[in-house]
Amino acid sequence: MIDVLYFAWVRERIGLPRERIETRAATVNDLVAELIAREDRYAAAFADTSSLRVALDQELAEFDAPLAGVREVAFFPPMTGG
Amino acid sequence: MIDVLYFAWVRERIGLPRERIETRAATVNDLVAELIAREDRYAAAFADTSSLRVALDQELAEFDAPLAGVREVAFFPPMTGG
Amino acid sequence: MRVAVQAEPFDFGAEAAAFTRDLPGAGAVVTFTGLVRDLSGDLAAMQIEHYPGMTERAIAAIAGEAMTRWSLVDCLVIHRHGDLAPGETIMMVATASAHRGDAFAAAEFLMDYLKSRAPFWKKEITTSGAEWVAAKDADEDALKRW
Amino acid sequence: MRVAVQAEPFDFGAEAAAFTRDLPGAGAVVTFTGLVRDLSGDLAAMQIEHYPGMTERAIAAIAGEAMTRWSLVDCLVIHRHGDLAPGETIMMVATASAHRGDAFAAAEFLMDYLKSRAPFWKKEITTSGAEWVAAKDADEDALKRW
Repeated sequence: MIDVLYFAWVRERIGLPRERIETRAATVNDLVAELIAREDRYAAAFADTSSLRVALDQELAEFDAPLAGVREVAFFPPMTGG
Repeated sequence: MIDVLYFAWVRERIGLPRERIETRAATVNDLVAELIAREDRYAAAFADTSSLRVALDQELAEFDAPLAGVREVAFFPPMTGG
Repeated sequence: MRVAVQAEPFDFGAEAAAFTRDLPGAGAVVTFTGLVRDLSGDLAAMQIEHYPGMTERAIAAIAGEAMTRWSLVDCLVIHRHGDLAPGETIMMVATASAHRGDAFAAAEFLMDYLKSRAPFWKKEITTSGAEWVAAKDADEDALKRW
Repeated sequence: MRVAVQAEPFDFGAEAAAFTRDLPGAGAVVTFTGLVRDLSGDLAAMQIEHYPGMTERAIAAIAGEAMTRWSLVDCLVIHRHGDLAPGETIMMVATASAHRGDAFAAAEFLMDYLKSRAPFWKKEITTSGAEWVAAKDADEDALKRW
Protein backbone atom coordinates (compact mmCIF):
# COMPACT_ATOMS: atom_id res chain seq x y z
CA MET A 1 0.00 0.00 0.00
CA ILE A 2 1.24 3.43 -0.97
CA ASP A 3 -0.16 6.93 -0.44
CA VAL A 4 -0.48 8.81 -3.71
CA LEU A 5 -0.97 12.59 -3.58
CA TYR A 6 -2.00 14.97 -6.37
CA PHE A 7 -1.57 18.75 -6.43
CA ALA A 8 -2.73 21.70 -8.53
CA TRP A 9 -4.15 20.79 -11.95
CA VAL A 10 -3.15 17.13 -11.52
CA ARG A 11 -5.44 17.06 -8.46
CA GLU A 12 -8.20 18.80 -10.42
CA ARG A 13 -8.00 16.42 -13.41
CA ILE A 14 -7.99 13.29 -11.27
CA GLY A 15 -10.64 14.74 -9.00
CA LEU A 16 -9.14 13.90 -5.62
CA PRO A 17 -6.20 15.09 -3.51
CA ARG A 18 -4.94 11.71 -2.31
CA GLU A 19 -5.66 7.99 -2.30
CA ARG A 20 -4.16 4.76 -0.99
CA ILE A 21 -3.17 2.40 -3.75
CA GLU A 22 -2.35 -1.30 -3.71
CA THR A 23 0.48 -1.68 -6.21
CA ARG A 24 3.47 -3.80 -7.08
CA ALA A 25 4.91 -1.17 -9.42
CA ALA A 26 8.71 -1.24 -9.34
CA THR A 27 9.23 2.37 -10.47
CA VAL A 28 7.31 5.63 -10.70
CA ASN A 29 6.87 5.04 -14.44
CA ASP A 30 5.30 1.65 -13.71
CA LEU A 31 2.90 3.27 -11.24
CA VAL A 32 1.98 5.94 -13.80
CA ALA A 33 1.24 3.20 -16.37
CA GLU A 34 -1.05 1.42 -13.86
CA LEU A 35 -2.90 4.66 -13.11
CA ILE A 36 -3.31 5.54 -16.80
CA ALA A 37 -4.84 2.10 -17.40
CA ARG A 38 -7.46 2.69 -14.69
CA GLU A 39 -9.60 5.53 -16.01
CA ASP A 40 -9.64 8.38 -18.52
CA ARG A 41 -9.17 11.05 -15.83
CA TYR A 42 -5.82 9.49 -14.93
CA ALA A 43 -4.87 9.22 -18.60
CA ALA A 44 -5.70 12.93 -18.95
CA ALA A 45 -3.60 13.88 -15.93
CA PHE A 46 -0.60 11.80 -17.00
CA ALA A 47 -0.81 12.45 -20.76
CA ASP A 48 2.56 14.24 -20.73
CA THR A 49 4.79 13.31 -17.81
CA SER A 50 7.49 15.70 -19.07
CA SER A 51 5.24 18.48 -17.74
CA LEU A 52 4.96 16.78 -14.35
CA ARG A 53 7.15 16.44 -11.29
CA VAL A 54 7.20 13.61 -8.76
CA ALA A 55 8.25 13.48 -5.12
CA LEU A 56 8.97 10.28 -3.20
CA ASP A 57 8.52 10.62 0.57
CA GLN A 58 8.56 14.41 0.09
CA GLU A 59 11.83 14.55 -1.88
CA LEU A 60 11.89 15.40 -5.60
CA ALA A 61 12.72 12.31 -7.70
CA GLU A 62 12.89 11.09 -11.29
CA PHE A 63 10.17 9.04 -13.00
CA ASP A 64 12.51 6.06 -13.34
CA ALA A 65 13.20 6.00 -9.58
CA PRO A 66 12.39 2.72 -7.75
CA LEU A 67 9.39 2.60 -5.40
CA ALA A 68 10.83 0.02 -3.00
CA GLY A 69 10.31 1.23 0.57
CA VAL A 70 8.50 4.40 -0.51
CA ARG A 71 5.36 5.26 1.50
CA GLU A 72 4.24 8.49 -0.17
CA VAL A 73 4.31 9.44 -3.86
CA ALA A 74 3.20 12.91 -5.00
CA PHE A 75 2.49 14.10 -8.54
CA PHE A 76 2.29 17.79 -9.43
CA PRO A 77 3.09 20.36 -12.13
CA PRO A 78 6.32 22.42 -12.02
CA MET A 79 6.28 24.55 -8.90
CA THR A 80 5.47 28.26 -8.96
CA GLY A 81 6.40 29.54 -5.52
CA GLY A 82 8.09 32.73 -4.47
CA MET B 1 37.92 83.88 -5.62
CA ILE B 2 37.10 80.24 -5.20
CA ASP B 3 35.67 78.23 -2.28
CA VAL B 4 37.91 75.30 -1.39
CA LEU B 5 36.45 72.55 0.82
CA TYR B 6 38.26 69.72 2.61
CA PHE B 7 36.72 66.53 3.98
CA ALA B 8 37.75 63.62 6.23
CA TRP B 9 41.51 63.28 6.77
CA VAL B 10 42.26 66.01 4.22
CA ARG B 11 40.28 68.41 6.44
CA GLU B 12 42.08 67.11 9.54
CA ARG B 13 45.56 67.50 8.03
CA ILE B 14 44.90 71.00 6.72
CA GLY B 15 43.09 71.93 9.90
CA LEU B 16 40.04 73.62 8.45
CA PRO B 17 36.90 72.57 6.56
CA ARG B 18 36.81 75.37 3.97
CA GLU B 19 38.45 78.60 2.90
CA ARG B 20 38.14 81.22 0.18
CA ILE B 21 41.20 81.41 -2.02
CA GLU B 22 42.35 84.05 -4.47
CA THR B 23 43.90 82.08 -7.30
CA ARG B 24 44.65 82.23 -10.99
CA ALA B 25 45.28 78.46 -11.22
CA ALA B 26 44.16 77.14 -14.60
CA THR B 27 43.59 73.55 -13.47
CA VAL B 28 43.06 71.55 -10.28
CA ASN B 29 46.69 70.41 -10.47
CA ASP B 30 47.81 74.05 -10.60
CA LEU B 31 45.70 74.85 -7.54
CA VAL B 32 47.17 71.86 -5.68
CA ALA B 33 50.70 73.09 -6.51
CA GLU B 34 49.82 76.54 -5.12
CA LEU B 35 48.43 75.04 -1.92
CA ILE B 36 51.45 72.73 -1.42
CA ALA B 37 53.75 75.77 -1.75
CA ARG B 38 51.88 77.57 1.06
CA GLU B 39 52.52 75.48 4.16
CA ASP B 40 53.63 72.04 5.33
CA ARG B 41 50.10 71.02 6.37
CA TYR B 42 48.96 71.43 2.75
CA ALA B 43 52.03 69.56 1.51
CA ALA B 44 51.13 66.74 3.93
CA ALA B 45 47.51 66.63 2.76
CA PHE B 46 48.40 66.64 -0.95
CA ALA B 47 51.51 64.42 -0.75
CA ASP B 48 49.84 61.75 -2.87
CA THR B 49 47.01 63.03 -5.04
CA SER B 50 46.42 59.52 -6.41
CA SER B 51 44.82 58.78 -3.01
CA LEU B 52 42.58 61.86 -3.30
CA ARG B 53 39.42 62.77 -5.15
CA VAL B 54 38.30 66.20 -6.31
CA ALA B 55 34.84 67.62 -7.02
CA LEU B 56 34.21 70.82 -9.00
CA ASP B 57 30.91 72.51 -8.15
CA GLN B 58 29.83 69.25 -6.47
CA GLU B 59 30.58 66.97 -9.43
CA LEU B 60 33.50 64.51 -9.39
CA ALA B 61 36.30 65.64 -11.70
CA GLU B 62 39.88 64.84 -12.70
CA PHE B 63 42.95 66.68 -11.40
CA ASP B 64 43.73 68.00 -14.87
CA ALA B 65 40.29 69.59 -15.21
CA PRO B 66 40.18 73.36 -15.89
CA LEU B 67 38.99 75.69 -13.11
CA ALA B 68 37.51 78.36 -15.38
CA GLY B 69 34.05 79.29 -14.08
CA VAL B 70 34.28 76.94 -11.11
CA ARG B 71 33.06 78.39 -7.80
CA GLU B 72 33.59 75.46 -5.43
CA VAL B 73 36.44 72.92 -5.33
CA ALA B 74 36.40 70.06 -2.82
CA PHE B 75 39.24 67.68 -1.94
CA PHE B 76 38.65 64.42 -0.10
CA PRO B 77 39.78 60.78 0.17
CA PRO B 78 37.98 57.99 -1.71
CA MET B 79 34.42 57.78 -0.45
CA THR B 80 33.25 55.12 1.99
CA GLY B 81 29.48 55.38 2.07
CA GLY B 82 26.87 52.67 2.12
CA MET C 1 17.43 30.59 10.72
CA ARG C 2 13.63 30.61 10.70
CA VAL C 3 11.19 29.14 8.19
CA ALA C 4 7.46 29.81 8.40
CA VAL C 5 4.75 28.46 6.06
CA GLN C 6 1.42 29.97 6.95
CA ALA C 7 -2.01 31.01 5.68
CA GLU C 8 -2.06 34.10 7.92
CA PRO C 9 -0.88 37.48 6.60
CA PHE C 10 2.37 38.76 8.08
CA ASP C 11 3.67 42.27 8.64
CA PHE C 12 6.68 42.61 6.32
CA GLY C 13 7.98 45.76 8.05
CA ALA C 14 7.73 44.25 11.52
CA GLU C 15 9.38 41.01 10.39
CA ALA C 16 12.18 42.90 8.64
CA ALA C 17 12.77 45.07 11.72
CA ALA C 18 12.73 42.08 14.08
CA PHE C 19 15.17 40.19 11.83
CA THR C 20 17.55 43.18 11.79
CA ARG C 21 17.70 43.44 15.60
CA ASP C 22 20.42 41.47 17.31
CA LEU C 23 22.62 40.32 14.42
CA PRO C 24 26.12 40.22 15.95
CA GLY C 25 28.79 40.86 13.33
CA ALA C 26 26.33 41.66 10.55
CA GLY C 27 26.86 44.77 8.44
CA ALA C 28 24.42 43.95 5.65
CA VAL C 29 20.79 42.86 5.56
CA VAL C 30 18.93 42.11 2.31
CA THR C 31 15.21 41.41 2.10
CA PHE C 32 13.06 40.29 -0.78
CA THR C 33 9.28 40.56 -0.70
CA GLY C 34 6.91 39.06 -3.26
CA LEU C 35 3.57 40.79 -3.82
CA VAL C 36 0.41 39.62 -5.60
CA ARG C 37 0.58 41.55 -8.83
CA ASP C 38 -2.53 42.41 -10.82
CA LEU C 39 -1.23 42.01 -14.36
CA SER C 40 -4.52 42.11 -16.20
CA GLY C 41 -6.35 44.59 -13.99
CA ASP C 42 -9.07 42.04 -13.26
CA LEU C 43 -7.40 39.77 -10.71
CA ALA C 44 -9.85 38.93 -7.94
CA ALA C 45 -7.59 36.65 -5.90
CA MET C 46 -4.53 34.45 -5.99
CA GLN C 47 -4.86 30.97 -4.52
CA ILE C 48 -1.65 29.32 -3.40
CA GLU C 49 -1.71 25.55 -2.94
CA HIS C 50 1.14 23.78 -1.19
CA TYR C 51 2.27 20.35 -0.05
CA PRO C 52 2.17 20.39 3.77
CA GLY C 53 5.22 18.66 5.19
CA MET C 54 7.28 18.72 2.02
CA THR C 55 7.04 22.53 1.84
CA GLU C 56 8.65 23.10 5.25
CA ARG C 57 11.23 20.40 4.53
CA ALA C 58 12.16 21.80 1.10
CA ILE C 59 12.44 25.39 2.34
CA ALA C 60 14.54 24.35 5.35
CA ALA C 61 16.89 22.47 3.00
CA ILE C 62 17.20 25.50 0.69
CA ALA C 63 17.80 27.88 3.61
CA GLY C 64 20.33 25.48 5.14
CA GLU C 65 22.14 25.33 1.80
CA ALA C 66 22.27 29.15 1.71
CA MET C 67 23.70 29.28 5.26
CA THR C 68 26.42 26.81 4.17
CA ARG C 69 27.33 28.42 0.85
CA TRP C 70 27.60 31.99 2.12
CA SER C 71 28.83 33.53 5.36
CA LEU C 72 25.40 34.34 6.71
CA VAL C 73 24.74 35.52 10.25
CA ASP C 74 21.08 34.57 9.85
CA CYS C 75 18.34 33.97 7.30
CA LEU C 76 14.55 34.00 7.31
CA VAL C 77 11.89 32.66 4.93
CA ILE C 78 8.15 33.28 5.33
CA HIS C 79 5.76 31.97 2.65
CA ARG C 80 1.99 32.13 2.68
CA HIS C 81 -0.55 29.75 1.18
CA GLY C 82 -4.31 30.00 0.73
CA ASP C 83 -6.27 32.93 -0.72
CA LEU C 84 -4.52 36.27 -1.24
CA ALA C 85 -5.82 39.58 -2.60
CA PRO C 86 -3.98 41.80 -5.14
CA GLY C 87 -1.22 43.81 -3.45
CA GLU C 88 -0.92 41.36 -0.53
CA THR C 89 2.46 40.03 0.52
CA ILE C 90 3.01 36.45 -0.69
CA MET C 91 6.37 35.79 0.91
CA MET C 92 9.63 37.28 2.08
CA VAL C 93 13.22 36.24 2.59
CA ALA C 94 15.84 38.06 4.64
CA THR C 95 19.58 37.43 4.82
CA ALA C 96 22.25 38.98 7.04
CA SER C 97 26.03 38.88 6.55
CA ALA C 98 29.18 40.82 7.36
CA HIS C 99 29.56 42.10 3.78
CA ARG C 100 26.87 42.96 1.27
CA GLY C 101 27.91 40.48 -1.42
CA ASP C 102 26.98 37.44 0.67
CA ALA C 103 23.59 38.82 1.72
CA PHE C 104 22.66 39.74 -1.88
CA ALA C 105 23.82 36.43 -3.39
CA ALA C 106 22.13 34.33 -0.71
CA ALA C 107 18.82 36.23 -1.10
CA GLU C 108 18.87 35.70 -4.88
CA PHE C 109 19.76 32.03 -4.41
CA LEU C 110 16.88 31.58 -1.94
CA MET C 111 14.44 33.21 -4.36
CA ASP C 112 15.61 31.18 -7.36
CA TYR C 113 15.23 27.93 -5.43
CA LEU C 114 11.95 28.83 -3.74
CA LYS C 115 10.47 29.65 -7.16
CA SER C 116 11.17 26.24 -8.67
CA ARG C 117 11.91 23.81 -5.83
CA ALA C 118 9.47 24.61 -3.04
CA PRO C 119 6.10 22.88 -3.61
CA PHE C 120 3.78 25.85 -4.11
CA TRP C 121 1.37 26.32 -6.99
CA LYS C 122 -0.31 29.62 -7.80
CA LYS C 123 -3.75 29.96 -9.35
CA GLU C 124 -5.09 33.29 -10.54
CA ILE C 125 -8.81 33.93 -10.13
CA THR C 126 -9.98 36.65 -12.51
CA THR C 127 -13.42 37.88 -13.52
CA SER C 128 -13.10 35.71 -16.64
CA GLY C 129 -12.08 32.48 -14.90
CA ALA C 130 -9.36 30.68 -13.00
CA GLU C 131 -5.96 29.69 -14.32
CA TRP C 132 -2.89 27.97 -12.88
CA VAL C 133 0.23 30.10 -13.23
CA ALA C 134 2.64 28.33 -15.58
CA ALA C 135 6.24 27.79 -14.52
CA LYS C 136 8.68 29.83 -16.59
CA ASP C 137 11.69 28.35 -18.34
CA ALA C 138 13.61 31.41 -17.15
CA ASP C 139 12.99 30.39 -13.54
CA GLU C 140 14.34 26.90 -14.15
CA ASP C 141 17.32 28.36 -16.02
CA ALA C 142 18.03 30.72 -13.11
CA LEU C 143 19.05 27.71 -10.99
CA LYS C 144 21.97 26.96 -13.29
CA ARG C 145 23.96 29.96 -12.11
CA TRP C 146 24.41 28.57 -8.59
CA MET D 1 11.70 58.02 -5.89
CA ARG D 2 12.77 59.45 -2.55
CA VAL D 3 16.26 60.37 -1.28
CA ALA D 4 16.87 61.36 2.34
CA VAL D 5 20.20 62.36 3.91
CA GLN D 6 19.78 62.85 7.62
CA ALA D 7 21.45 62.74 11.02
CA GLU D 8 18.31 61.35 12.69
CA PRO D 9 17.84 57.60 13.13
CA PHE D 10 15.13 56.03 10.98
CA ASP D 11 12.92 53.01 11.51
CA PHE D 12 13.97 50.51 8.84
CA GLY D 13 10.89 48.31 9.30
CA ALA D 14 8.47 51.24 9.10
CA GLU D 15 10.26 52.68 6.04
CA ALA D 16 10.27 49.27 4.32
CA ALA D 17 6.57 48.76 5.07
CA ALA D 18 5.66 52.26 3.88
CA PHE D 19 7.66 51.76 0.68
CA THR D 20 5.86 48.48 -0.02
CA ARG D 21 2.39 50.00 0.27
CA ASP D 22 0.84 51.30 -2.93
CA LEU D 23 3.22 50.03 -5.62
CA PRO D 24 0.92 49.50 -8.62
CA GLY D 25 2.23 46.72 -10.86
CA ALA D 26 5.05 45.71 -8.53
CA GLY D 27 5.58 42.04 -7.73
CA ALA D 28 9.03 42.30 -6.17
CA VAL D 29 10.56 44.53 -3.50
CA VAL D 30 14.23 44.32 -2.49
CA THR D 31 15.73 46.20 0.44
CA PHE D 32 19.33 46.55 1.58
CA THR D 33 20.21 47.83 5.05
CA GLY D 34 23.70 48.71 6.23
CA LEU D 35 24.45 48.35 9.95
CA VAL D 36 27.35 49.64 12.04
CA ARG D 37 29.42 46.51 12.52
CA ASP D 38 31.69 46.06 15.51
CA LEU D 39 34.57 44.19 13.90
CA SER D 40 37.08 44.49 16.70
CA GLY D 41 34.70 44.25 19.64
CA ASP D 42 35.80 47.66 20.92
CA LEU D 43 33.99 50.03 18.59
CA ALA D 44 32.57 52.94 20.56
CA ALA D 45 31.04 54.87 17.68
CA MET D 46 31.09 55.42 13.94
CA GLN D 47 31.25 59.01 12.72
CA ILE D 48 29.99 59.65 9.22
CA GLU D 49 31.06 62.87 7.55
CA HIS D 50 29.42 64.02 4.34
CA TYR D 51 29.42 66.86 1.83
CA PRO D 52 26.09 68.67 2.24
CA GLY D 53 24.64 69.56 -1.13
CA MET D 54 26.80 67.22 -3.18
CA THR D 55 25.55 64.22 -1.21
CA GLU D 56 21.90 64.76 -2.09
CA ARG D 57 22.83 65.58 -5.68
CA ALA D 58 25.03 62.50 -6.10
CA ILE D 59 22.47 60.12 -4.59
CA ALA D 60 19.64 61.58 -6.68
CA ALA D 61 21.77 61.07 -9.80
CA ILE D 62 22.55 57.45 -8.86
CA ALA D 63 18.88 56.71 -8.03
CA GLY D 64 17.75 58.38 -11.26
CA GLU D 65 20.22 56.22 -13.19
CA ALA D 66 18.79 53.09 -11.51
CA MET D 67 15.23 54.12 -12.45
CA THR D 68 16.35 54.53 -16.07
CA ARG D 69 18.40 51.35 -16.37
CA TRP D 70 15.82 49.00 -14.86
CA SER D 71 12.04 48.80 -14.96
CA LEU D 72 11.50 50.12 -11.45
CA VAL D 73 8.14 51.08 -10.05
CA ASP D 74 9.89 53.05 -7.30
CA CYS D 75 13.13 53.37 -5.38
CA LEU D 76 14.20 54.80 -2.03
CA VAL D 77 17.56 55.77 -0.51
CA ILE D 78 18.02 56.89 3.11
CA HIS D 79 21.56 57.57 4.38
CA ARG D 80 22.54 58.90 7.79
CA HIS D 81 25.51 61.04 8.80
CA GLY D 82 26.85 62.06 12.20
CA ASP D 83 27.55 59.78 15.17
CA LEU D 84 26.22 56.22 15.14
CA ALA D 85 26.49 53.44 17.73
CA PRO D 86 27.35 49.79 16.95
CA GLY D 87 24.31 47.94 15.58
CA GLU D 88 22.62 51.14 14.42
CA THR D 89 21.26 51.43 10.90
CA ILE D 90 23.54 53.50 8.64
CA MET D 91 21.46 53.49 5.50
CA MET D 92 18.92 51.62 3.41
CA VAL D 93 17.86 51.31 -0.18
CA ALA D 94 14.62 49.82 -1.47
CA THR D 95 13.64 48.97 -5.04
CA ALA D 96 10.34 47.76 -6.49
CA SER D 97 9.73 46.16 -9.89
CA ALA D 98 7.38 43.81 -11.70
CA HIS D 99 9.94 40.96 -11.72
CA ARG D 100 12.57 40.12 -9.14
CA GLY D 101 15.60 40.43 -11.44
CA ASP D 102 15.19 44.19 -11.88
CA ALA D 103 14.70 44.89 -8.16
CA PHE D 104 17.77 42.82 -7.20
CA ALA D 105 20.04 44.29 -9.90
CA ALA D 106 18.97 47.87 -9.18
CA ALA D 107 19.52 47.44 -5.41
CA GLU D 108 23.03 46.07 -6.00
CA PHE D 109 23.78 48.87 -8.47
CA LEU D 110 22.59 51.48 -5.95
CA MET D 111 24.79 49.98 -3.23
CA ASP D 112 27.87 49.73 -5.45
CA TYR D 113 27.54 53.37 -6.48
CA LEU D 114 26.62 54.71 -3.04
CA LYS D 115 29.73 53.01 -1.60
CA SER D 116 32.19 54.72 -3.94
CA ARG D 117 30.42 57.70 -5.51
CA ALA D 118 28.35 59.32 -2.76
CA PRO D 119 30.47 61.71 -0.64
CA PHE D 120 30.42 59.99 2.76
CA TRP D 121 33.46 59.16 4.88
CA LYS D 122 33.36 56.79 7.82
CA LYS D 123 35.56 57.09 10.89
CA GLU D 124 35.69 54.38 13.54
CA ILE D 125 36.13 55.48 17.14
CA THR D 126 37.51 52.65 19.27
CA THR D 127 38.91 52.50 22.77
CA SER D 128 42.40 52.61 21.23
CA GLY D 129 41.81 55.62 18.97
CA ALA D 130 40.07 56.91 15.88
CA GLU D 131 40.64 55.78 12.32
CA TRP D 132 39.19 56.66 8.94
CA VAL D 133 37.78 53.63 7.14
CA ALA D 134 39.86 53.00 4.02
CA ALA D 135 38.11 52.57 0.68
CA LYS D 136 38.45 49.05 -0.69
CA ASP D 137 39.72 48.26 -4.17
CA ALA D 138 36.94 45.67 -4.35
CA ASP D 139 34.33 48.43 -3.98
CA GLU D 140 35.85 50.40 -6.85
CA ASP D 141 36.09 47.23 -8.95
CA ALA D 142 32.40 46.47 -8.24
CA LEU D 143 31.43 49.48 -10.37
CA LYS D 144 32.89 47.87 -13.48
CA ARG D 145 30.14 45.29 -13.74
CA TRP D 146 27.46 47.90 -14.50
